[in-house]
Amino acid sequence: MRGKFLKVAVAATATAMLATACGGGGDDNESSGQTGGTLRVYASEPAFLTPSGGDDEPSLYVIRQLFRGLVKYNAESSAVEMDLAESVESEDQKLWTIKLKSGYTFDNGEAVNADAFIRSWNFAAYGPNAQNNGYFMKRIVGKDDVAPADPDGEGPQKAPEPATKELSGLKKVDDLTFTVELDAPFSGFPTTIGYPGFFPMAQACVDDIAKCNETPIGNGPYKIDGSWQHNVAINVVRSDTWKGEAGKPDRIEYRIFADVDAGYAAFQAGELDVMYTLPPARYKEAKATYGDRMYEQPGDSFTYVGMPIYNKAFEDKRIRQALSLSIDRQSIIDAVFDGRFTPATGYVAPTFEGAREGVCKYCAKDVEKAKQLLAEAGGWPAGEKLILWANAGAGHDQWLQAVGDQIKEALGIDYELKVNLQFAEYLETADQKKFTGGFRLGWGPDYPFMETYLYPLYGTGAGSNNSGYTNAEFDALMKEGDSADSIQAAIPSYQKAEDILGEDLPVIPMWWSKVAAVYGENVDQFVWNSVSDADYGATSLKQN
Amino acid sequence: MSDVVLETRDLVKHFPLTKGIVFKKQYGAVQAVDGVNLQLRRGETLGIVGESGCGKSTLARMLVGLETPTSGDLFVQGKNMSKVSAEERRRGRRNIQLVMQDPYTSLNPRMTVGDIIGEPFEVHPDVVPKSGRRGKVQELLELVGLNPEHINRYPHQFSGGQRQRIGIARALALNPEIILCDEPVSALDVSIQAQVINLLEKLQKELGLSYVFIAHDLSVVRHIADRVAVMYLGKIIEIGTEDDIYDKPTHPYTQALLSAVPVPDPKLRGLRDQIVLTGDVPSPANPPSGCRFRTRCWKAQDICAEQEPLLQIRDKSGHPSACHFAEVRDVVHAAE
Amino acid sequence: MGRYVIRRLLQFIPTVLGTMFLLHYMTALAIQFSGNPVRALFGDRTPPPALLQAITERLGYGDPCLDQRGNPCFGLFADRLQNIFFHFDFGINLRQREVTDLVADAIPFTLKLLVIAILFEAVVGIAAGVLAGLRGGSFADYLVKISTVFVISVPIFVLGVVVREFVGVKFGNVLRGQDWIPDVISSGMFSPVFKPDYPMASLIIPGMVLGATSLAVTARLTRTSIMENIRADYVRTARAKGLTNKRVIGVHTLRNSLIPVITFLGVDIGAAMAGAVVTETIFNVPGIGRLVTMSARTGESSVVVGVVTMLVLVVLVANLLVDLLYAVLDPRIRYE
Amino acid sequence: MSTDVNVKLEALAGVDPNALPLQVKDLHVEFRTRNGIAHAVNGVSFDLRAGETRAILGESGCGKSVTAQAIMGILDSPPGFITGGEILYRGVDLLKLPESERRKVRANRIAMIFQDALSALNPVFTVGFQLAELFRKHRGMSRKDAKVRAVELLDLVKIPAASQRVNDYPHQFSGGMRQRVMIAMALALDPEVLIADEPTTALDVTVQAQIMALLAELQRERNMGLVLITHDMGVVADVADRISVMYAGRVIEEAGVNDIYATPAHPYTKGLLESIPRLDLKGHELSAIKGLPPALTNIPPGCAFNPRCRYAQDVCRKDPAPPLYQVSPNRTAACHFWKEVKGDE
Amino acid sequence: MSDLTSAGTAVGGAPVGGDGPSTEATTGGEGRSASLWADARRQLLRDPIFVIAFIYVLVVGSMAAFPKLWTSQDPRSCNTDRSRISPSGEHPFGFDILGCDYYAHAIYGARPSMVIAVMATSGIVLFGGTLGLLAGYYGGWVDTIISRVMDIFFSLPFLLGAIVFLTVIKRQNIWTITGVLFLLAWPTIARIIRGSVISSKDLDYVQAAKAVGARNSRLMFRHILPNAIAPMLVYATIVLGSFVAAEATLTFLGVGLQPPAQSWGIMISTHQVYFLEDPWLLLFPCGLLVGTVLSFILMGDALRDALDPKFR
Repeated sequence: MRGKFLKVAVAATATAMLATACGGGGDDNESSGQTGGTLRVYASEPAFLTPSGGDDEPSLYVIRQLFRGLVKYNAESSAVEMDLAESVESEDQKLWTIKLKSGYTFDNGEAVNADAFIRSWNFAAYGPNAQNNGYFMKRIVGKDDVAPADPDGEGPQKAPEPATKELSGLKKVDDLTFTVELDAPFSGFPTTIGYPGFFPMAQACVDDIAKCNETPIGNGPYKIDGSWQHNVAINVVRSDTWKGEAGKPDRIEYRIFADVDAGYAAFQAGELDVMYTLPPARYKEAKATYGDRMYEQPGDSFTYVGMPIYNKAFEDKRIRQALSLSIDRQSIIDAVFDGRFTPATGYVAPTFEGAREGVCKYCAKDVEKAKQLLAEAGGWPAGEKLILWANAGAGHDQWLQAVGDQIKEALGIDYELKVNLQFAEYLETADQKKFTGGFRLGWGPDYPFMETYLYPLYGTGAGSNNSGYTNAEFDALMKEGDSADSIQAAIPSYQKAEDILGEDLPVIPMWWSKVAAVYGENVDQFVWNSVSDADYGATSLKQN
Repeated sequence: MSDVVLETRDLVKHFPLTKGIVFKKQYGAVQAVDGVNLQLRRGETLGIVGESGCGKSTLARMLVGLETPTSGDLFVQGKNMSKVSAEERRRGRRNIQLVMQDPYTSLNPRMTVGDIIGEPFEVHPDVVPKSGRRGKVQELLELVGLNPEHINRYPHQFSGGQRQRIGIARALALNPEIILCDEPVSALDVSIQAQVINLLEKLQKELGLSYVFIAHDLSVVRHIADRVAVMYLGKIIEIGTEDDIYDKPTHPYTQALLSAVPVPDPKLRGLRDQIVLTGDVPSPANPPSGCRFRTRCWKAQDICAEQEPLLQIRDKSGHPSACHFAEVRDVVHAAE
Repeated sequence: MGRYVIRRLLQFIPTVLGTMFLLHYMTALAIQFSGNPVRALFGDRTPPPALLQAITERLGYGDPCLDQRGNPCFGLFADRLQNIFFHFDFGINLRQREVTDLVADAIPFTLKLLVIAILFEAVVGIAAGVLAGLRGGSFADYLVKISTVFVISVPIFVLGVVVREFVGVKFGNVLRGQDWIPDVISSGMFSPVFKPDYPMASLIIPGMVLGATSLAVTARLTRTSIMENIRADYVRTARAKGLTNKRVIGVHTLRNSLIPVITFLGVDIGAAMAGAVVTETIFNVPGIGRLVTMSARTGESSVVVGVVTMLVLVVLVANLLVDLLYAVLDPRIRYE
Repeated sequence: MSTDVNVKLEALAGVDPNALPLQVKDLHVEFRTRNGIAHAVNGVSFDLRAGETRAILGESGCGKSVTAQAIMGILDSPPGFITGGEILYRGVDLLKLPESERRKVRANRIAMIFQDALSALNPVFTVGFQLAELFRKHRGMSRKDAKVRAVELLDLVKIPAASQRVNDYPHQFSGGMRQRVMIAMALALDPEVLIADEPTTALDVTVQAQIMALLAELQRERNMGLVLITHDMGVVADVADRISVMYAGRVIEEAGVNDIYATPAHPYTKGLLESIPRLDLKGHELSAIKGLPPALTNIPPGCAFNPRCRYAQDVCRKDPAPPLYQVSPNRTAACHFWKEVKGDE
Repeated sequence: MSDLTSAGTAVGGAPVGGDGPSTEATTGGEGRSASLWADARRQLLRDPIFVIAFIYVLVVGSMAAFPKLWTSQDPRSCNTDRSRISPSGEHPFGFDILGCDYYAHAIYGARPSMVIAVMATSGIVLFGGTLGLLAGYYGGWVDTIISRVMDIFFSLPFLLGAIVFLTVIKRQNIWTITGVLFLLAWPTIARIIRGSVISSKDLDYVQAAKAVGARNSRLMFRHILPNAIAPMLVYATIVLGSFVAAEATLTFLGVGLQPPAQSWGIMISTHQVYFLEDPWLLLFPCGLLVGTVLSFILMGDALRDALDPKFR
């Protein structure tokens, strides 16, 4: 977890269970692996084990086995498939009607019905509950009433008491039907609701959220064994109340590590069956040792060097292009990360539907062209140093230093690193647009839909638009995509919008993550979901 | 100008004993020195004897200003030291200098002999001008019988006797009239002890010094002192000329003390009048009522517990003695 | 003795309050100067202000004085004290768990680790020190001297990582390949990281790493202490009493020599707790040290202050116990 | 107690009950230090009869304490080494005994009292423990019995309220009482020889008198041989039967107590006597011995005293050192000019 | 045991001189005067361990002060193409992961480590020494206040305190690390000085100076301090070493210096993960660090032996 403070990963459920949604157990399906055994997996300490609270990677790994939501994603294609929902439909992409399958219950016997979802979403959105996933309810009508903002907007002060506890955009139609009204059309809505923040919660859970956090009341294929042993382990066992396809192992043990190196040592000593990540420096060694038991796949988390367009020196796009052209991404990846990343040539993860190679024409090293562009733009102010920002203590300084070295070599611009801000302060600097040079930041998708990489980062006034980039044409294309009839229909508009970014370079794309997981000799079949990472429920162990 | 150079009147030093955790309450005091009257005349040597814990060291520390008396007055050349300005007190103190007991610890090991002996000049810069100091130090070294060329040596390069000479030279630096010798020879070997005693006597003759000579070794005190005061538990119990005290002791404690001193003459073995005291000295925090010696005294009567005997001349004594039953008894010379 | 305990307990109050205020002020300054730690929770995406506010409020970072740079926030401190002393409430972390729960979860592991470390350093350190001290100048002495200095100078995290990789992984894997070795050894004791299945065995090696530095200090201290005491008069007396060498060393020398060593071990509890920060991270022990490290990294001031306050209390109590132990071991120390 | 003695005598092989309790013959001890070899003892000889008091007189650094430690076998080694000579206990050479046998001699047959009782007693054990230890380890008594004997011993040395004080720690006693405890400890196993190393130097005169009286009484009762090591001429005159005067590691004069004081035959002895002030004689001139004793690493050739000696001639400044001349049947002196010294009044 | 100890004194002490006015002193053939310090210096220079340690520290010190003496390479000239190339004749330490010359990095890395250690140590010596002197000399309420403040900093275990302070300060540079080390370590020095001042303020020679009429300042600085300073000096030497190690440990814990600063701590903590593949990346900086710490500790030990009268 050193490199990444938080990862808000995409919601996911086990792909292997798609085929037989109503079938019982996996014994009729030879090819999908053997059932039984205890799977011991690497984990970090989760933040929360409730759908409304858990938004970090370690939490999601556990929540996905304990809970299930309306939709799930295909392991290979990332396509949305119905899980607990019968259908998710809308005429205008604004008012969505959701029908549920019947017969599902929580571990405590409560039914998983329309109330369970409305209850969960309301609970998350209600300000005083301070649930991290309240963030994801932001498109639903009425969210300002349940979580009103500080009127003066100045720093942390007492927020006004919310007028109501319920989102006005959520309406129950019948036991298994409810409607969701968004404040603007959004064709990608069905892709978002597979995220655990949209999973249902039992009444008993909402009544005593603290207890539920320790001993979650789930509705998924696994249920907790005992309760959460903080910083030590979380054990889950197969749940009898789950009606869907059962998980492969009888039991999953999440061993919690504070340090990925320690976890790798444990894996080497045979104490873990699956490790979904590797210490960066051990990648080569692991590949040599566990070559046939290493799983690699392109990932979806994006690292970039933001450009403060609000700063005069970076206003001219030719400057940004020149900087980008001086960087040899692959060389840095090889040196610092042992080749664990994929150089970025676009703004949308290569695994996403609609993603294309080479959208960015300035993302391959070309010193001549860089020099030329810089000259055309009037050159870099003499004596000024290029400042490169990163947050402290997260190991970003090394590659940023390499970036600086390469720019210095290519363009003769000396650089200076500013890496002493802790993350909170760094983010506040970003929010207040006070960077004086390139700044490293990252982005992970909220849902498997192109839009997640585009609007939040580059839309005019969007929450995470830290560059201060604004382009009317881009905004219009985004709107066009949002109100398209279907997910597929939206893609061409988004692609056009991405092309604009490829020319303007509001941020310099660096690379995409690459998944590298290792598993033990006793693992029969290791399953990785392209959206939501390792799927432990679908991973099977060799049975003798 | 009076002949008396140093005088104490009812000098008292009590060290408070406190209890209490936050707020300290005094519940008693160690009566280290309890009403001492002494006079030292010009050119004379006053010996003070007593056993450990009798208060003689505390008395010495008060005389040279290292302790402030709890009550009582100290006169140096007629000036009451507790009533004069701080500056005058400092000036007055110059007239009393100290020679300490242990020559191994009383010299700063990190200073040269020259620095040690010259330190008084730096503290009192008006005594000798800066340029003359080195010469003066060398003079002093010569005076106490050391080689003046050794001015740059360090104390550990000298033997015990030589170090004591350095201590004496330091005490002489400010041309004092009074030297207070606190057990100056007790840490030295016999053969060296005689050298130092001879030196002290020589200096007294040459410089006209007055000595207060504190010691537990009664033989040494007899040798050097003109008058002798005997202390017991913070009080002087007998005072007189050397002959008075040694040949005609009247206080039982003095008698016991003298009789306990072995005489280096085997012929006198078994012939001397020996008094062996029993028990230990009582605690000065809680001294016996009346006469402080009564608990160990073979002559004690009821009156001794009720009434404190004053230090005065009595019928059979001939010199001041603080015993109701003071009576001469020669314990030093063998009974014939 | 009882009075001494009370006085020490009273001295606790300013120390504890002072330490707590120090920590409180540091964290207040941190928020004032470096921003709201809640913001970091959301990472790259900017949270809706309402949500940010709600969470901030919930975690007690909403006090307006936290906006004023340099304000010591006495009000907040008073609230904090009140919560701690009247409700035993040390606040909650960013994940809304009670700090007391966090500590309650973590402390058993740290305690076990500490016990192993202290036992290890006491037994091995004292044995090595005695061996070296008794044979000053021998080969064993030089071996102990050099190896201890070497251990002290290797940073503990290098030592820890090397031990984990070579002993836990490499050597452990060899052991795990042998069927005849019981599991508790091969996959318990030689596990590279803490293992819930073998909660005691898998802490042995981390405990030894934790104790290593102090072990070296203990050995050096014991050595010096033995060397000093072996020349003491009372050891000579013991030999003159015709006691066996074993008894002279084992009873008369060791008892005295170990007083400073035991004092050091007691004081070392605090240092070992701090050392656990490194060891627990490397060996993945879910103890206090790891808790503090993780909380410090995420800027959870309430946790850091809470945990460190509790640790300081533990250290202070340990120091008090050491002082009392000292009084028990060394009857010369009479408090009052 | 007499049974104890018999038990002990049987335990040591080769003991001749008729031989002297202690004989020291030509003892040599040196200290090997960083700054060279210090010849602390260079051929000391003396013997001790039962019931006799032998004083070893000398100034600090003359080797008298080292001699005592060598006899007890408690020299710190290194740096101290016995390089020659014999120490005979009733005819048995202690230096040739194995350590386990040698140990049985200590406290049982030869015991020792040290100068500074405060540092010589272990501060962390009660005096009762330290006394009882002797009975437990040497006599195999139970803790309880040993404790009873400890109280008896404290009574013997006249410590008031012995049964309570037995549980006190050394620092709770006054100086005189501590020295009594030391004596009790030395006498516990009823030794035949007691070595007292400056037993009263740290004490006040009145206490010194008490202690010396006690020692004398106990010595008489038990017919014990006493080696009294001291620099105090007064104490020696009071209690000693025979005296060995030491200078720079050698015995330079050996005689009965009266002879020494009346007619010293060595200039050093003579100088010592002349340099002490006397209580009973008023104001005689003290004649000091000039100079200092030599460093033991650098003893002058010939007679060690020659640089300070007013009788010294060329012969004194050359090796060998003067032998012990027989002055009279019971008397020796290591001076070439003993006749002159003795006759010179 | 007067006899034995004085035998020792007679052996150790040089003087055999006359005690009378007439006698000429001859100090064992050596005419030169020698203070305790001079004695100590002579003894130290005879001690091979001290000499070797001292030379090592000098070498490291010169790296810190004049890195250009040791290397002409620019440690900031890096190229990721040369990442982690093994040592060769031209580049004795090879290249680090960013392709910078590792030898130059190591030379330039000496400075922060040494500067932090030296500054923090001087700080605690000056500040802690002063407070300790005041507390010990004046006693009473001065002592009470200083002692309580000392207790407060004492009760924070060193590493834990450093982590807390550095994480909340959030500025991790040479100054803040020095400050934190100083803040947490001064009470130890103060306590040492206080103890030795208390034990030396009643020494005879201090009393003697007082009897002559010397004032407080003179007593403190001329008599008490010089004699109380030896244990502090020994401790300070050892503390120099432990500060060098502390910098590395804090860096490992993520609260120490941050790249692109160069220090041994950064070198070790960045490259420790590679130690199975390219062990030299860990071994070189670690060797330098351990050597430095070792040297300081050994120097401290030798110094103690030389200054402690017990060992004379």
